[in-house]
Amino acid sequence: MWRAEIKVLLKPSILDPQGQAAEKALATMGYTGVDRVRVGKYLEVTFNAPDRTAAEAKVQELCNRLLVNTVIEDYTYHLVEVAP
Amino acid sequence: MWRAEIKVLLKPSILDPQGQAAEKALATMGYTGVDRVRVGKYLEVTFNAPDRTAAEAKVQELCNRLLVNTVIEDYTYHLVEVAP
Amino acid sequence: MRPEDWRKLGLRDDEYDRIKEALGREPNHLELGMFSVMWSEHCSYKHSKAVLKTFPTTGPRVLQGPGENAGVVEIGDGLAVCFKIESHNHPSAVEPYQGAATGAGGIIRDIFTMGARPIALLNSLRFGPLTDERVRYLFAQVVAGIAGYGNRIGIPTVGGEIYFDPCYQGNPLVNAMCVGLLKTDQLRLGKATGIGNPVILAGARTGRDGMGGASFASVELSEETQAPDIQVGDPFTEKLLLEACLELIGRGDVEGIQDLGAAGLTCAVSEMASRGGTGMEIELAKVPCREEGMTPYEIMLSESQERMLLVVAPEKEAKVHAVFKRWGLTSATIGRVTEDGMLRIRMHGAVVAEIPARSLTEDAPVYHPEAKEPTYLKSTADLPLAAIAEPADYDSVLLKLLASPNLASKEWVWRQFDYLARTSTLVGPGSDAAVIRIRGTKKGLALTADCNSRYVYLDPYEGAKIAVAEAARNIVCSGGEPLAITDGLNFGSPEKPEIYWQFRQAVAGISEACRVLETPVTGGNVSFYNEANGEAIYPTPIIGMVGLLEDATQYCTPSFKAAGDLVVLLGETYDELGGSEYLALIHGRVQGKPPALDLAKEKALHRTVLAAIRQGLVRSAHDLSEGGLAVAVAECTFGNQLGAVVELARGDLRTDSLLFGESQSRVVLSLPPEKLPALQTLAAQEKVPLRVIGRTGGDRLQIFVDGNRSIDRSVAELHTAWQEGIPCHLP
Amino acid sequence: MKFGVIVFPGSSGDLDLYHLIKDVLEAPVDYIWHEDTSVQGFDCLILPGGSSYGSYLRGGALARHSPVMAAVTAFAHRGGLVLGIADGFQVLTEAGLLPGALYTNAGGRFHCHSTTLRVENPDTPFTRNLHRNQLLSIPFAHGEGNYFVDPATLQQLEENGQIVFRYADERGQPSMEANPNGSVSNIAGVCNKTRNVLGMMPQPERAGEAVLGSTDGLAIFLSILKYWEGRQ
Ligand SMILES: Nc1ncnc2c1ncn2[C@@H]1O[C@H](COP(=O)(O)OP(=O)(O)O)[C@@H](O)[C@H]1O
Ligand SMILES: [Mg+2]
Repeated sequence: MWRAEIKVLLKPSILDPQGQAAEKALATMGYTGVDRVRVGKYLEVTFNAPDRTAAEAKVQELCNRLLVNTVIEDYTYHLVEVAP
Repeated sequence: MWRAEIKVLLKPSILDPQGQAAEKALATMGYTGVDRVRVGKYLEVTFNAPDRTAAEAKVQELCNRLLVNTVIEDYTYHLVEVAP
Repeated sequence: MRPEDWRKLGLRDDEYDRIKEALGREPNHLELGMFSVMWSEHCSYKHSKAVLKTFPTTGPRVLQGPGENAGVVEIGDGLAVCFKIESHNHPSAVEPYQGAATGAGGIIRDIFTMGARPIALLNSLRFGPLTDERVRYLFAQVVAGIAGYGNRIGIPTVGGEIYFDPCYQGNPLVNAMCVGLLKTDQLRLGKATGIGNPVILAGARTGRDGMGGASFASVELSEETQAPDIQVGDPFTEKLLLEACLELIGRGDVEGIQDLGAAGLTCAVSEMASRGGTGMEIELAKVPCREEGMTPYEIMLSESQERMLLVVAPEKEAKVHAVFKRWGLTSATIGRVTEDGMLRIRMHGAVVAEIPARSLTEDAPVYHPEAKEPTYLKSTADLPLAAIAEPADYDSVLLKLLASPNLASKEWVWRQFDYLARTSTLVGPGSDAAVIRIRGTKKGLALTADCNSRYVYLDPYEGAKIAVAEAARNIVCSGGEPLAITDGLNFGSPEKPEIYWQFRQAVAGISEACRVLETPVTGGNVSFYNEANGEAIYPTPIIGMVGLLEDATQYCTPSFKAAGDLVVLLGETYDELGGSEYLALIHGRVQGKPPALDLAKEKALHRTVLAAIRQGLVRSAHDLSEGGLAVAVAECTFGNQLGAVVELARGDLRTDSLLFGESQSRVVLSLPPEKLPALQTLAAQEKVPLRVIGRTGGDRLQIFVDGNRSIDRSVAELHTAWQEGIPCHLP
Repeated sequence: MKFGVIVFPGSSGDLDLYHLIKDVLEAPVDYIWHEDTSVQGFDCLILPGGSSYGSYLRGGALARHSPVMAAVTAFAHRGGLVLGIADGFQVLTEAGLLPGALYTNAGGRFHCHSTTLRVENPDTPFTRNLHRNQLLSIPFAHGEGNYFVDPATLQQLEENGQIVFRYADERGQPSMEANPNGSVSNIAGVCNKTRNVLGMMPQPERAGEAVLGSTDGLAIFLSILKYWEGRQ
């Protein structure tokens, strides 16, 4: 079994409304020195695959087909082998 | 400057409706072998701090006060020093 | 069992003795748990039951009064309205987004359980002052939670109310109301009937969440209060459950049905069995669980959301499962209806609990706590008006009142709600009452929720009366005929005699108002223990009211519509500043008696206003409430940015009473001059005082008192103050 | 002609569309279940507003993989009329039947209000009863209506006349102030290159009867009917 830990963020060129809202909130709470907040998604997917190469291929397929909208989002992932 | 990369997930005992719905969707798409999907938040916060210890303290404070709802969510983070 | 075992679960020593008596033996751990949740205040109403019996609950239209999941009143055309209000205060104090969301989810289930399609949501919210950071967080999250659930499930949130007061700082109130529509022949009840009938559990899987939520609702909040695992709302699953259940009920496939809320499966099985005079055999191994290894105790007490319990005829069983499957939901037959009145709970065949169903419900303890008039009333009762200086500048008082978050526009809130879903909203939030049409008929419903808890604090009996009268006035000003109410009674600990006195007085006040206004109580909710660190909230009996428009297009709104119309005040103004927003905001006093209310006069006012609206005499109607005449007229100018010139005669009143006093049974109307005689005839018949006080027109609001210009501001400036009253506190 | 309203799990605008088409337009209409694999017999498919799959993960992301979507896609490729409203628009972009993507409103919050739309292209099956620069009052209610396309695609959309509606102020000028969600170039609705697939965030079925305050939304459905008549 594999666990993919997937981090998804809006592409840098796209304005991040949730990040902006958090920045504003932090400012009203009196936090100075916070430069930027970006808000994205974190996904953990546990799945079967015979080996790492197959697992890599599978994560990418899942991300591109469902989990991530690559028109607006970028993702990175990290694969961990886990006990079934 | 520091960048905190924060992964937030619902606590394990708490219902994750988004993860469940994604699991179901993957099943209808014909993906067998996907055991579990968990949907959480990923945050990147860039901020000022004099040193790593201060940076650690600050991330935790930001998370506990605003960014994470510790009543239902757990978080882990990773700190990177970045050029200002 | 040791005393600490039951005490830990919130049971008293004498209650434990009662349990032994009911069982004829010592309970085991699971049985004790079941008793503890069912005998919690939240489920058993043990401190309120006796008093609630005094409500007027019958009327020609009432199909279902209190006692079921929601009340039902007939509206003709073979249709009925089903509605109820419910609190979710403590969960919202701990996790505001999910607390509010699951509050909405819970009340929606109560409505479709009855066979009704939910068509509207309302809410009633109380927070501490917005100047506090934690309050701002609670407020924003509660609003987001209501939106997150209501918007996603596709039910419009059409109204509500919000107040801010320090008494709610540590214990906010989140009450949600849902209104549904059903054909009278599709009314379903939460009864287990038909010996041998299968019992089906459907919807979400059962997890470990919300264990002990009912007990958590039944204690005061303090630093040490242990919150149960938070439930996360899943509006998507609820939407599927709603459609599946309505499909089954519509086809006549359901004998009895009940949602799972507080106390989860324990509550559903015991209530259904005891209402049906039956028992149930349940096999817990058949319950679809979210996690492995759940114990019988966890399964029976879990408060996982979005679940339903159904009793169906054996020949329908397979079909019922097929429908749930088609909607993508799990369902399982978990037991049968039996005739011996016992709940027999098994795990893999072995009996793990065996309790007479009634002992958990009807035979729960009933208490008649001591009541004592609160001492604070001695110091608040007197309001020496002479000591209150009249302000020099009425303009700035009006601006301050309009900007007070209690009176200011709530648009920041309701803009986040999808109030247009179902394409039936004729009047959305921001008016006196919401009006929705009923497709396929000419009819419409007017809906509102109201309570001025400061009045109730200063005089629980009169204050509660006023809450009912104000709700009815809002319905009437919108063109509806008041039909019935649901009540959300939020109080402190009933074990304190002064609180219990407030409670009894409030119930008596509501009862009197409902009798005179002919709006029976069809159901409601009691939430006690609303205290933080020993301090109780103001007694807050929220009145949710439903009114009927035979012709939905004959609705009315507060905004002035045309320049040159007459502005008319119905009702009498007195020197009544007690409990007013003016007194609290400008003079820092929560003091005096609330304004007097004569219910017969109120009723006469309603008849007059309704007749005027139905005869098409008036172009706008707005009731006077917090902020009095000046604020009400200002609000009338906002909708179309149409000003007015108002001329008042002071008589022997104080100017501040005249402008900002909150005397009851008053309404401001606007109408074309030629309609005045007809209106005067109506008012004269009902002996309702009528004064022409001004004319609409221009872009300023000018109010003259005895010829002196007391208020003179542009509508735009007043409107901005009112619009910004809430957003200016938020990031 | 016959309308088909797709019912995804969690849809809620389906009920409103069905009512409008059947009771107000008095045109033939039926629901299409998300598990159906054929859309035969239908001439215009509507993907309704609401929250399919609870809008979980991303609006439209999960519904896009419903079994019926293969048939919808084939139907669109054959030139069939497909209208996606709000959540339905999201499904169409997720499915690649329309360019771009929709994400969180610029303010970060859900909003429900009335908007003014300016007709940018009257030369589509959905807008032929309208004229260029005509203003429509149509409400919106969504949290993820912020439309994004990259600059190159935006230029193509302009050139191909694929921008069908823009948010405008009362004077008819598209502007950021009038734009409720921050969408790029104030876009409220786009069609595909062949103009037989339209997606829009504001909900025309909510402006279909005088008692609801506006009938401006009807024009879109009447355009479809007229277009169909012309084809016969
Ligand atoms: N929490 C809320 N949700 C939805 N609408 C609200 C809420 N609070 C206030 N409103 C709307 O704002 C309007 C004014 O509310 P309120 O000042 O309580 O009116 P009134 O004094 O006439 O009862 C009402 O239409 C009400 O429905
Ligand atoms: Mg009112």
